[in-house]
Amino acid sequence: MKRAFPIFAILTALLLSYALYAALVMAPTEKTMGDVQRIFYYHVPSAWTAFLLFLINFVASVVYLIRRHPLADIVAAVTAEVGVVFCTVVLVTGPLWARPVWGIWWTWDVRLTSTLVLWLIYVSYLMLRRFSSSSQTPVLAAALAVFGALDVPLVYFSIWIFRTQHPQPVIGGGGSIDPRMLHILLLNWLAFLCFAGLICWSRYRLERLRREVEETQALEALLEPRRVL
Amino acid sequence: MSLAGITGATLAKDLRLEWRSKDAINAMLFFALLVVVVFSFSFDPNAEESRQIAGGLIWVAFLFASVVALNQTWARELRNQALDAYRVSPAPANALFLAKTVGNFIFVGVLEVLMTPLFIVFYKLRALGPAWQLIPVAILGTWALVVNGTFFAAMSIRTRSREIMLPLLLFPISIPAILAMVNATTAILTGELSSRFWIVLLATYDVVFTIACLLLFEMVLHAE
Amino acid sequence: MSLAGITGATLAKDLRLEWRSKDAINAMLFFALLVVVVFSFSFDPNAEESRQIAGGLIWVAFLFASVVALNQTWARELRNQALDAYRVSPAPANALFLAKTVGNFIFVGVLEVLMTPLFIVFYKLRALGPAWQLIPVAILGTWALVVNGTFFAAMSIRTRSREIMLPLLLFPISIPAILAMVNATTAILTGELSSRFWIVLLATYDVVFTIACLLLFEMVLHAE
Amino acid sequence: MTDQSSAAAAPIIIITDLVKQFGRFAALRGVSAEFAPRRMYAILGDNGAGKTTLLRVLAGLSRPTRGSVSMLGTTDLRAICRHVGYMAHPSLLYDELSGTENLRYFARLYEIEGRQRCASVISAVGVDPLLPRPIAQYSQGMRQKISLARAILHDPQVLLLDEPFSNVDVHSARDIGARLAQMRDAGKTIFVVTHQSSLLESLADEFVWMQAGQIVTRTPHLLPVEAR
Amino acid sequence: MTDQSSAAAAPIIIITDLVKQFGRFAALRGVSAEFAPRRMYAILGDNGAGKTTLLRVLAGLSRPTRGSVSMLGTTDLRAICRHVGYMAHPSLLYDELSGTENLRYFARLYEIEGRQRCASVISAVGVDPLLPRPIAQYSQGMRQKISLARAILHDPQVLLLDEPFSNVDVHSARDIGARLAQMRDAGKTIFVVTHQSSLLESLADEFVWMQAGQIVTRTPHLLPVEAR
Ligand code: HEM
Ligand SMILES: Nc1ncnc2c1ncn2[C@@H]1O[C@H](COP(=O)(O)OP(=O)(O)OP(=O)(O)O)[C@@H](O)[C@H]1O
Ligand SMILES: Nc1ncnc2c1ncn2[C@@H]1O[C@H](COP(=O)(O)OP(=O)(O)OP(=O)(O)O)[C@@H](O)[C@H]1O
Ligand SMILES: [Mg+2]
Ligand SMILES: [Mg+2]
Repeated sequence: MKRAFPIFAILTALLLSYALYAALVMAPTEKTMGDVQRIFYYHVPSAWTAFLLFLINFVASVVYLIRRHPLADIVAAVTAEVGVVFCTVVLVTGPLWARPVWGIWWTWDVRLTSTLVLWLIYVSYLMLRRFSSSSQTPVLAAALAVFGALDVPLVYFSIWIFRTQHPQPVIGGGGSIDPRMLHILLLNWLAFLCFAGLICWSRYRLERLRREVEETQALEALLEPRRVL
Repeated sequence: MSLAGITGATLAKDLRLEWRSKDAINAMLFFALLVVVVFSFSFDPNAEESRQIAGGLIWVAFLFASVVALNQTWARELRNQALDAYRVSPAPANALFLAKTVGNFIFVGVLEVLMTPLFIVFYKLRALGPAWQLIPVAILGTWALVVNGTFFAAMSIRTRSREIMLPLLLFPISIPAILAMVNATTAILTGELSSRFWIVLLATYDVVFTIACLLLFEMVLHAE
Repeated sequence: MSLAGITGATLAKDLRLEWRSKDAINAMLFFALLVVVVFSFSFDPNAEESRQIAGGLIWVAFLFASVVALNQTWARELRNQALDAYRVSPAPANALFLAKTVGNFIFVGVLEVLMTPLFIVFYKLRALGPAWQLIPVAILGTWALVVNGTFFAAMSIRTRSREIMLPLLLFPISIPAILAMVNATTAILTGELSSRFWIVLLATYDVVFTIACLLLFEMVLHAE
Repeated sequence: MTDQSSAAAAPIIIITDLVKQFGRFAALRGVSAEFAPRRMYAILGDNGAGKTTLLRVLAGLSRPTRGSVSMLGTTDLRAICRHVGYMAHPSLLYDELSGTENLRYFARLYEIEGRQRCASVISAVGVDPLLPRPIAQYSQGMRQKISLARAILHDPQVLLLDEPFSNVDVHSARDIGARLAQMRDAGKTIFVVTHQSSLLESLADEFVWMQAGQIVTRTPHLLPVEAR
Repeated sequence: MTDQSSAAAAPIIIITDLVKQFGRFAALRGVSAEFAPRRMYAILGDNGAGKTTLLRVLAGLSRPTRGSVSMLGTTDLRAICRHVGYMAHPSLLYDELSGTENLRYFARLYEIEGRQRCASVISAVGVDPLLPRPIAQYSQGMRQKISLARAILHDPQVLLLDEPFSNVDVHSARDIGARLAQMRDAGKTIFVVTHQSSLLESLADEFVWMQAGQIVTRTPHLLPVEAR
């Protein structure tokens, strides 16, 4: 187990560099947009990864509310943090792409707005964790996570009737895509997933360690004689 | 029965406290009045333009005003730690939640009833769509604001700097509701589009979140 | 010297209460972002009309921030009746007033600095008039908001009968300031008119009301 | 003291290895104790000994970090909160309501029939139930008494009182002490945290001494100050 | 008790026919008294007798309806507030600051040099000045002690203490009593409102009994409870 982590880390690094090479060199250049389009290989996998992490966060929160297992809380905290990071990547790469392609940084359409709302919800989730002064922070956070998850479909509905400028989903949607692009996209996604998994893993270990240290310190505090105040 | 009884008692207590101190309604009223004035100075509305933006205006004013009111009503429970007296009693947590929600609904409702005529006069509003639909929109929209507001206010009293925490938690979750109420109002005022979709969305939002709040409130109340 | 020293001490205490942690600035940044986003959802930033009222919008956002800030600063003094400790001390009443005003000014000012770029981006604002003039307008306008706000908030906590009429009586006093700041902002943004007049008005208002507040605050503080 | 051999009775409260930590600071450090029903316990100890923390855990307001509390045969303290009365340092009352209005509200929370009972409880603690002032304008001692009235309003089986005698005048303190003894004789179990132990000298059945988050001794009689 | 014949000294406080009404209710109903300097007065009386109201008037926090107070030779109480220390029922402190931070702030209000003095005053009342917690997390008794520390921080001539012993443990109460006696011996005039009169039995110079808004007797010795 101890050795698994560095091995996984090296594999991820290799995968990421290969994916980068694939995205920048191997992938065919898009006809209308040109090289700018290559940001696509970062934009889309980040979005998918973020969604996946938020999904895990929701499941872990529900598990925590039912079982009160501290590990579920750690998983929820970690996935929210990393998910926010990936979501931020989407929100940064999107406008970077939009500027040359659409001529504007931002517009209020379905995909953009919903991503922004999602980001806002999970940032507020992290804020709550940071600012809570209660010893029951996990409960509060889990409740908020459930609210956030309930909100997401409603956000989609509510912005449904906006006009959209953003491309339709590649998979399942009507859009068609060069199979080579699709392969490289999936490769990048795999690399991103590994990367996200890696960060989550180390964050998870760190968080568990932190809590263990806290517990030992608390135990020590129990044992050492208390200063009389 | 017990739930209704205790909700009633708590609501009556809240209304009496507010009647005696008038903190919440005072703060709300002051703020909302200023908002009307700010906007009426910031542009010279002709009927067409104001119809376009009045929906947003009204609801932003009410949203901010309810944040102020919500903070006040919970601050009252924290003074002398009166909330602890509720927590040690066998009264169901949801009774407190419902009472607070209904109480704030009444406060914000009173504010709306007072402010709407002002808005109409200042902005020369006349609905081109079916004006009666504004009533369900107002009721559903206000409920959406206060139901989540009450829940998150209860959550934010367990945090440091709780006054600023309430908007931080409330706004992201409320975005679909805000969109729905603003768009519904604009649709009715301009009469160009149907407000059906938005009203249904708002109703769904209300139902979903009222249920979620009722299910989770007990946990939040007793999380210390 | 004593006045400055005690103002400084009180201000430092308030800031410490507010900023116990570095997270506070993150919270404020997020708050600013949320407010701007809520506005964008309520007023379509692409619409010509919204651009027209951006001056008003910005000031409503700042107003909201100051209401939150003001409520918080005085509530703190009332808890445990800490204000009485100030009242029995030889510290001058005006030091308290100045500290509170400056504290709120800083709080609202930070929010303004955070929010303005966001507004500019979201609403694609580009001043057609001399943009630098926005800075004195912002400073003078914010000062007008907080100096009055601090005074009236203090008054409403010190008077026994927090009458419902209080906001109605108080708020005509704030109208000239709001008129001036909104009009100055709009004048600068549209570049159609000169903002000179409004800036001078705002400056006069600030001077007059700061002096009036300083003269009257001692009475308000020691009224019982 | 009561003559019943209540030591033989099954304990009404069993505390097992209770630990309450606030961050790295342990306010309760492994408290284990059993308390028999129908007795009055005086809980004594220096400031910061952990008395309030213990009471809050017993009242179900604060979740212990470790350890468990079983009361009236269950560890689910929410389930039996109807039978527990709790009085704290702060008044737990609404400043803008009068004493009677406050109690009426709390009576409805416990679903008991209000008017008669509220008036009699307020008179019992020595305040005029007809006083129309909001309690923000009561004197500190009067507020304290109303706070006590709130705790005993629903005639609970277990009474947790945090310094009921502080700020209360000598006569009233004696009356309240006598009244608590009466309640004990009527079958209640009463915990009184206090620094005025002499008031309970002849009333309490057992004195529980706390120090630095632990129960250090339990004596049937009050020790002189020097011996503590 | 001090042996100086301080009765002969010019009074430091002269109260003339003081009336304080809240609406139709008179909390003080014509109090007239003179108090000599360098003495410790214990003010006793039932709940609601008007003790706190009297102290608030003396501290200049509350304006009398009628009558006047002259202290240290002036009737302008604002002018001499530097020489008066006041401790109330509520703590008058900021919950979010630690004890030391609170005192540092108040030291600056009195324009006295902070650090050293604050630490020594906090130690003097029996709290650890290095405690980093905000006082919201102190125990009630610790908070009470910090509140007392705030009142004596600027070494005032006249000290008005409203129930300094409530919620304070027995040992600390004795220490505080002894400390107050020391201060009296150092030339301060001290008023202590309390319900634990036995703590001051051998310390106070005079016992002032209030009842229903009036001073009814002043005795040099404590009367037994029954005789009151
Ligand atoms: C401006 C901010 C932008 C944001 C917040 C954003 C957000 C997103 C998100 C969340 C997804 C994943 C959605 C899904 O798979 O259902 C996505 C996918 C995608 N985005 Fe963007 N985007 C932005 C700008 C752009 C621009 C300017 C383009 C190019 C014209 C673009 C092209 C795409 C494409 C092609 C996909 C893949 C579609 C799919 O397979 O679903 N995006 N974007
Ligand atoms: N919320 C909290 N956070 C951190 N520490 C706390 C908290 N509550 C209490 N403590 C600490 O726990 C210790 C015990 O506090 P507690 O209130 O139980 O004392 P106590 O025995 O009731 O004292 P007193 O007689 O003064 O009321 C104190 O040192 C206090 O500072
Ligand atoms: N602000 C007020 N408004 C109306 N009545 C008041 C106010 N403050 C005090 N009173 C009344 O004045 C009377 C005296 O109050 P005071 O607080 O002086 O009593 P006290 O002697 O300090 O009592 P305790 O020992 O309980 O503290 C009480 O009956 C109280 O209800
Ligand atoms: Mg205690
Ligand atoms: Mg008193």
